[in-house]
Amino acid sequence: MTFVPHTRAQVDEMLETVGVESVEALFEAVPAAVRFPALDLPPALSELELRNELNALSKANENLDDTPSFLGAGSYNHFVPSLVDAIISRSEFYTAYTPYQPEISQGTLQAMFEYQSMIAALTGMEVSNASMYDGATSLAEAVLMAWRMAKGKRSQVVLAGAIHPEYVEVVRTYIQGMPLELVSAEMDALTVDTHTAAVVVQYPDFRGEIQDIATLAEAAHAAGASLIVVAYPIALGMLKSPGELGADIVVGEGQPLGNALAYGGPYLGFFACRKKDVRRMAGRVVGQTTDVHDERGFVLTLSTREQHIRREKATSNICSNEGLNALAAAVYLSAMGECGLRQVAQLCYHKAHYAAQEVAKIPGLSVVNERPFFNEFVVHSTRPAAEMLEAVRARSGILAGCDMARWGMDAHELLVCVTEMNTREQIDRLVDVLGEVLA
Amino acid sequence: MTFVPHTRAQVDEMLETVGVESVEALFEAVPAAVRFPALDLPPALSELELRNELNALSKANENLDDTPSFLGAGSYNHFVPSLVDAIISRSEFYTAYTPYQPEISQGTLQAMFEYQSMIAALTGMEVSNASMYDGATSLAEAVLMAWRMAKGKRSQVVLAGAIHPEYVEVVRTYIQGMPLELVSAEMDALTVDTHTAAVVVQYPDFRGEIQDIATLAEAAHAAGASLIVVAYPIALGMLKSPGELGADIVVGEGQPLGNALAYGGPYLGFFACRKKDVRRMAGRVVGQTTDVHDERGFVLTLSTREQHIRREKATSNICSNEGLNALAAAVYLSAMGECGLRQVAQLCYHKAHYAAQEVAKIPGLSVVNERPFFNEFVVHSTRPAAEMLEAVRARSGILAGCDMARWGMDAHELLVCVTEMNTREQIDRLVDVLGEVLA
Amino acid sequence: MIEPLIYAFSAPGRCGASLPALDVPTAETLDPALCREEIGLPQVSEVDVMRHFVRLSQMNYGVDTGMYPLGSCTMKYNPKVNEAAARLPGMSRVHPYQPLDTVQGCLQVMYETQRMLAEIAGMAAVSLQPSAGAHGELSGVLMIRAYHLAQGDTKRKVILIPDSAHGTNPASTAMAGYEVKQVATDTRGNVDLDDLRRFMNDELAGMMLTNPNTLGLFDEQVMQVARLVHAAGGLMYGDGANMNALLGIAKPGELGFDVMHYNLHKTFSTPHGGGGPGSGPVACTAQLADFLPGPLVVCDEKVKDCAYRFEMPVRSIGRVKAFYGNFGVIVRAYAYLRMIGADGLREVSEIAVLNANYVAARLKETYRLAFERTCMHECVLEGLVEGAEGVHALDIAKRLIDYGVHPPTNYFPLIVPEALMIEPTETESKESVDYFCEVMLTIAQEARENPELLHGAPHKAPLGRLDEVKAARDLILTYQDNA
Amino acid sequence: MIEPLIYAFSAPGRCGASLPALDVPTAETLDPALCREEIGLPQVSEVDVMRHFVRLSQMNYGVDTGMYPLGSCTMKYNPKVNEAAARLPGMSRVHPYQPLDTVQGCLQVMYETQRMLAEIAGMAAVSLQPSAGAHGELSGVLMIRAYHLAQGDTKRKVILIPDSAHGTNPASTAMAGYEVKQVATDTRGNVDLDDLRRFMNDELAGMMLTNPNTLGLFDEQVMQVARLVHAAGGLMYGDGANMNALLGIAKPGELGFDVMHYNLHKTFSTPHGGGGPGSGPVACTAQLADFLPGPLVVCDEKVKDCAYRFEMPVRSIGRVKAFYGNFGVIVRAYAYLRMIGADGLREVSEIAVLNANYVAARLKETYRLAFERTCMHECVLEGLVEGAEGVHALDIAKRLIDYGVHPPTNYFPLIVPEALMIEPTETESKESVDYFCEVMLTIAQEARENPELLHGAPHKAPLGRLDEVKAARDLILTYQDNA
Ligand SMILES: Cc1ncc(COP(=O)(O)O)c(C=O)c1O
Ligand SMILES: Cc1ncc(COP(=O)(O)O)c(C=O)c1O
Repeated sequence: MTFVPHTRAQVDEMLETVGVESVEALFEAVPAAVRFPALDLPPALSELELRNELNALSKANENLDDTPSFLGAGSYNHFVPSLVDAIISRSEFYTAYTPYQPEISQGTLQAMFEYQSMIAALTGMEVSNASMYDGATSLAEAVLMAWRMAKGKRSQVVLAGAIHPEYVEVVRTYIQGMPLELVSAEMDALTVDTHTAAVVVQYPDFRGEIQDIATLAEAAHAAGASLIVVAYPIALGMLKSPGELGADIVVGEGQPLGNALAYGGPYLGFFACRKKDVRRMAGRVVGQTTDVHDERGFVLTLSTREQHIRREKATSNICSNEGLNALAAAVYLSAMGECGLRQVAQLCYHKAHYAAQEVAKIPGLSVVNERPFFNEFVVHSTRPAAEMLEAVRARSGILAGCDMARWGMDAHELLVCVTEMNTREQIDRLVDVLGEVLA
Repeated sequence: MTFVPHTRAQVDEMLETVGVESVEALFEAVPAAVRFPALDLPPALSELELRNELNALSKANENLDDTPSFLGAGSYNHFVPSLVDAIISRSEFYTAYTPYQPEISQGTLQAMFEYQSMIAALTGMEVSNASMYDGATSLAEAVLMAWRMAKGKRSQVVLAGAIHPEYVEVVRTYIQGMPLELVSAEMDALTVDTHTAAVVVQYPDFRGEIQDIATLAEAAHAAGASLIVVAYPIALGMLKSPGELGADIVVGEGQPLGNALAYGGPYLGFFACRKKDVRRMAGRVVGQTTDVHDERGFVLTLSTREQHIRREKATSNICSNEGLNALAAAVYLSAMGECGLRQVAQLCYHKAHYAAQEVAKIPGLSVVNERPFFNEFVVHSTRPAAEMLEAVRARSGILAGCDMARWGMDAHELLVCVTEMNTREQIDRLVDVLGEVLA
Repeated sequence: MIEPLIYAFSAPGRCGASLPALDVPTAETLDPALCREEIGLPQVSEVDVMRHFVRLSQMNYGVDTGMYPLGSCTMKYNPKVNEAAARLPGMSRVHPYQPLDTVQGCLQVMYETQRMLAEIAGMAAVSLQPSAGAHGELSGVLMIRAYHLAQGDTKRKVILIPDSAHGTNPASTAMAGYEVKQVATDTRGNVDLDDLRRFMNDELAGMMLTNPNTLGLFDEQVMQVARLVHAAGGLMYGDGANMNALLGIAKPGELGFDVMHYNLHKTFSTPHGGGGPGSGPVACTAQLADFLPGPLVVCDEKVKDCAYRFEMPVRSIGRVKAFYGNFGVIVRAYAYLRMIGADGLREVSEIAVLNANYVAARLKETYRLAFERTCMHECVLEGLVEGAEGVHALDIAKRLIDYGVHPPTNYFPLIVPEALMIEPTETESKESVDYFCEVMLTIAQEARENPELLHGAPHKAPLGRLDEVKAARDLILTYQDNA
Repeated sequence: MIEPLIYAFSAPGRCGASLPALDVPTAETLDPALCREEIGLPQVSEVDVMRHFVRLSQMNYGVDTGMYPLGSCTMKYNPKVNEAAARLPGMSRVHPYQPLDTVQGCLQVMYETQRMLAEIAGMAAVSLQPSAGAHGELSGVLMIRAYHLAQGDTKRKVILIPDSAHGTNPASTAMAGYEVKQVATDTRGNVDLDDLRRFMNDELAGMMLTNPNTLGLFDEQVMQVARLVHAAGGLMYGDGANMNALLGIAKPGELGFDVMHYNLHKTFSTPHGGGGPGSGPVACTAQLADFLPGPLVVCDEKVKDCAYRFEMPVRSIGRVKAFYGNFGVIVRAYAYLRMIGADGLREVSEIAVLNANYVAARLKETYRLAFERTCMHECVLEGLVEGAEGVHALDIAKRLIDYGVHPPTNYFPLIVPEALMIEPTETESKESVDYFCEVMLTIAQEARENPELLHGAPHKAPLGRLDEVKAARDLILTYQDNA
């Protein structure tokens, strides 16, 4: 099925209007030697056959509706109210392009304006863009923005404490052509000086710990550097906002806000900063205005920062962003609202602490976090984590957490994440099975 | 979760406006002795908990995405293009009421007009209503209509040949308070006379056979009776239309046209007749008209037949019908169209005949149909059907067909249905397993 | 813009769907004498089908568009989780003739829904067979008939119905072979007991009553009515269309009803689908349980892996539909009931009733209330404005459209002149109800100052008022009729 | 009607979602010094959230509403089966860090998509990492950089870009640390070879080329361009935004490109989502494969139950995003590719090109074609009408809205005055394209007879033209800014 609606007769009529003999004749500009190559592709399927195929592929995976999971580390299994999908499935939203024609794109534009408003509130910042590709690229763009804010004169970016290793990798990829270097440092052994363009900290950090952002902000600002906070948006339902603590740029992964796990994407990077810096920000921004009848409306604004106007001098190359994911986040934040988000955060916090407390009782296991944590914590085990995870799974089907060795860290450590999706029954079962495995 | 948006403060304000002290005070008309009874119901669930519960219930069933099935007998596993659900999930369609306000219901009304048009074409009749509850109630309403057409002067309804037993039961239920009697007769031993209000025939019949409708129509008409045909709409993609063959009323189950199996409902009864009889027809009808600006539009029409106007003299009590199912049928027929429906019918026909031919080769099994069939056929087995079905399922998971004993018929007979959803692989496997079971 | 008919997008040979190639040897083809030529269906591409119906949908108004205070229809919010529930493969891809041990999940949903509905009704048993309210009524009246016949009582030919009743009540009664007699309404909006007493004789089979009735009023003498009817040997049928007022407020069984139906597509939040599908379960007392339409789901926990099965009540009136009931609708109602719970149900009715009384309180100085009493979940106004005599309820209804609100029910109940029957439901917020009231007040002013604005309304809908007389005269009922 | 902001539906304490009660003992509460006070989110009921966004959606235009000939964006139909595919639980409810043997279905989808995209490109390897076209560009340019560095070649600082290029091309180049040099376009719309030759030196890292280019023209000398660039030691980057013209028509690898990106959200029918998510896989020759961003999916059929796994290319530029790629988008593209097949792909491009040429043929007497040549999948007109000098491309674009058609891209490419870039795509029927052409002709006439109609357009949209200058001046970027 090609979804081509043309009948043979229509094609002929059209060729006549165009004034060519055949469809092939339209391609004479293509060098004959390479024209019409054979394509070695699987045979075309009807929709019915395709659906059977897709069902089989889907069943070849385990999914978290059926499998209890304590996996986190940047992708979070949170509750998504059914109405989110009902809204993002609306044709008018998902089959539209970027809202270049504001008169017939007010739906997208207003939703983005509301998204920006809610992200600003959540992060405690003044402005937000309309989304980046994901949390990691959002951080990379934040680093580049901080460098621009330092007028390109500072060449160091300090990565403070435990930051998601894949985020660090992405930043490294992004800056490889730039006169910038990354310096990783423990929280208590930071050097921030006149070479420092930015200090980056994760909140809570990669090991789940709530770091002292305010002190870091002071240190950064004292040296004239910017503080970039990579935040977990659900935790912001409980924790002081990075804005309040002195952050200059707040980025993070927006997936936990109403987006599917979807094996790692599409997600969305959120990106917030101060209004005074907005002209250095990357990405699209929606602003409020009026139409010719003086009715309130919305448009894309500040596009003089962007690639289609500024080209090689743009603040970023980004064009398509993650609009529909940002819409999902806007719907999620609207539906959860003040009370709902707070409640999710509370559920995560208490369940995780219950789990940590019970896990810590098992001989051979200990929770190694030294600072307060939110809903992720690191478990040290006398047996290698990989072995233990496998044993737990074999016994119970439970995915007990992430093996730190995946990122080249301690092979006896395990990152465990608990959310509102984990029932007490699941936690208790996990604890039982861990006990058995270590006995 | 009650979906009540009121805050406590708002309730208080409203009570004040109403002029009562408390919400309870609004219910003083209810006899105090029975007011505010305790309800013994399971505790309220959050959406998250509910979804877990529903997933578990869903998994407690086998579903035909996973299980090969040759079940038919009035509910058919046909392909439903994905766009059907995309359309019937549109809020504006599924959250609307019956289109009493045509100015803001043109979507539903025009779709129903198109549904009527396509059902009329498919059945070969002049008019169609906007749906009845299901195929069986549609037949019951057809019988009552035929009785009205005979001005209540004929008291017999002849059921010719094999008709779905549950349809017969429903007709019996409907007419129990009416001066009407049902007479079942073999196709070759019918008595149609001046007592006969209507002859009913199924097409193809319950055993899958294509009966000679034209001859029956002649016999019925010669005696002044009406011919009611209960048709399988997919078969009408191939077979002569009942209208062409002389039917006066054509009814049937519309589920095969783009509707989910859904464990037996909601389905839709289609109902078509001649234009001259339309004032005796049951159910809603949409008609074309114009608005005050002379624009073409649609309204519910002929409502003087209906309960809300005619009350006890109405042609039926039906009010809510199966609007969204009829919409699904309209979308299905639009998407399949002339070529698609024809192709579905061909696939059903050829696959069923291949299956019948292969099954008939197995010693101990025979296909007992004596007339041409479409996509359902009856297999006689030397072993009891129930035993055989169970054995096939135990070996292969395949649901091989319906045991005729379910309806009190021959316990050695099996009704097998093959559709475009059954692959050759499934058919071959069925044949292999049947062979093994009978060996 | 007017949307063309689907046929306008048709071209010969085009197809909007793709099917697999035939993977078996072709059989001998069917006798051409049995085969048809053209079907006459349109031939449209998938994108054009999609766009056509998307554009059509945009000409519709639904609960998800805005307030829909259509009296007697309980247009409450349809939770989205219910839609997801009904689409789970184990709910939607299940054939009704699968072996019982492969459908225990379906049967459990049905069984528990039966139980919850019985509890809310204060009755003994429930059948989920009927497809809508009217279908439930027919079932219930046939049960009354079967009961009397089972008692050997063949004289009872009359069913009483108040003059305020919905049209389906008399229509269902007539379909069951009964004679309908109409009972008057008294000045408080209750059944007129004096009038009722005239019919208390051995021809009385029963009475159908909607309570709260279609005036939105709880019949204050309902228990007396029931006693009278019972004393005469009749049975009480409850039209449960208005159950949204009574959840956890009163059990119909305790009010004296013997049999009743629910409308899952009103009270229990399943969407109306632009006219259906609905579901109209019947509930009844133990005395009538054997007559219920069947099959019902029963549970025997001793049977391992297959505790749930079907059973036909011993003296059942029979099936009223093929298969078991509108299962997909039942799943949604089940999901709703599980979310609401007992306390929640009472809150639902309380707030539904509060909203209606609030509307009445805010509007009663401007529009005449049909009855000056505390109403239940809906209030009935006379759609007339003092000083604007040429303006009718219909004009007010149509003018509401211009303000983005769906009109209330009008011209029903028949006994109220120019009735406007307003049912906000509990899912409308105070803000939403306030907006509605303000619009109604604005319209009253417009009616006085600029009645043409109302006569010409709606002005902002996809179409202006439609000519129903022309439709009935021209009888263009299909595309083919246009030719 | 203007839709209020979501905050307008807020009331203190209201919540639109329900969550389970805490089922574990509460932990010691967190130090209050770490906890926030108010968040500042709205507090809205579920029904109001639903209605708000439904009403907002109705103010939007999408492919499912009507024709969307937005040049360079390939707004083709988004098949509904793709949407269903991405929502299967095994596709959507899968965590990126699950053990590999629990995600073999996901990996197979990725692996086969890599293979199919490599075949269509005529290249050796594909990475699915990038999230959009621009992201693919950055990846590809970084690969070019890594390649040169790996050769020990540190002098190459320049990337050439034609003056017709999309803005992301220079922006991506700059982000990779390269200097951008612009190459002129010749009178046939091809790269100006003479101009190009000026840059053939050892500072040249490579050239980015879109082919067909943004004028909708196939560069007739593309192989010559590639030879020149290669001879100077540079590499050829292909911006695959316009691949809808080349499927089964020519393989970029055979035209001389070394590395390119696809836009799955253009060519392979995945929806644009009102601005994303997209997916921008990079394909490259064997020479560059080791530099691809990773991880990639590889297959070793010998490993039972876990044939698919990830592998990082040995000299990878690194990850360009966390996790693996926009998997949900990739699933949709996979579904599309499996439905279309090889012959189908060629038909897609053939008809896409036919549609564009047909538009050009029908409009060229009225609007000037930027280049009088057979175009590919889009044609570029000058949005000027003889005899209506005050009318601009923008006016024409806005007037199209009144006829229910989405405007083409305008003011791009920058080298065409008043450009209108029209890309019908292959899923628009002849009827649909005819309607568009007729509207364009009508508008030309209106431009002459009644230019005010165009200056004032749109007249039938939810809003009239918006004041962009005011937006940039006021900078109201959040609800909070309104206060
Ligand atoms: C009071 C009353 N009774 C009965 C019915 C009939 O219900 P249904 O449409 O489900 O058949 C209605 C429906 O509007 C009603 O309002
Ligand atoms: C020619 C061209 N190149 C690159 C891009 C950028 O693609 P994306 O928006 O996916 O980043 C576009 C998008 O419009 C384009 O048209």
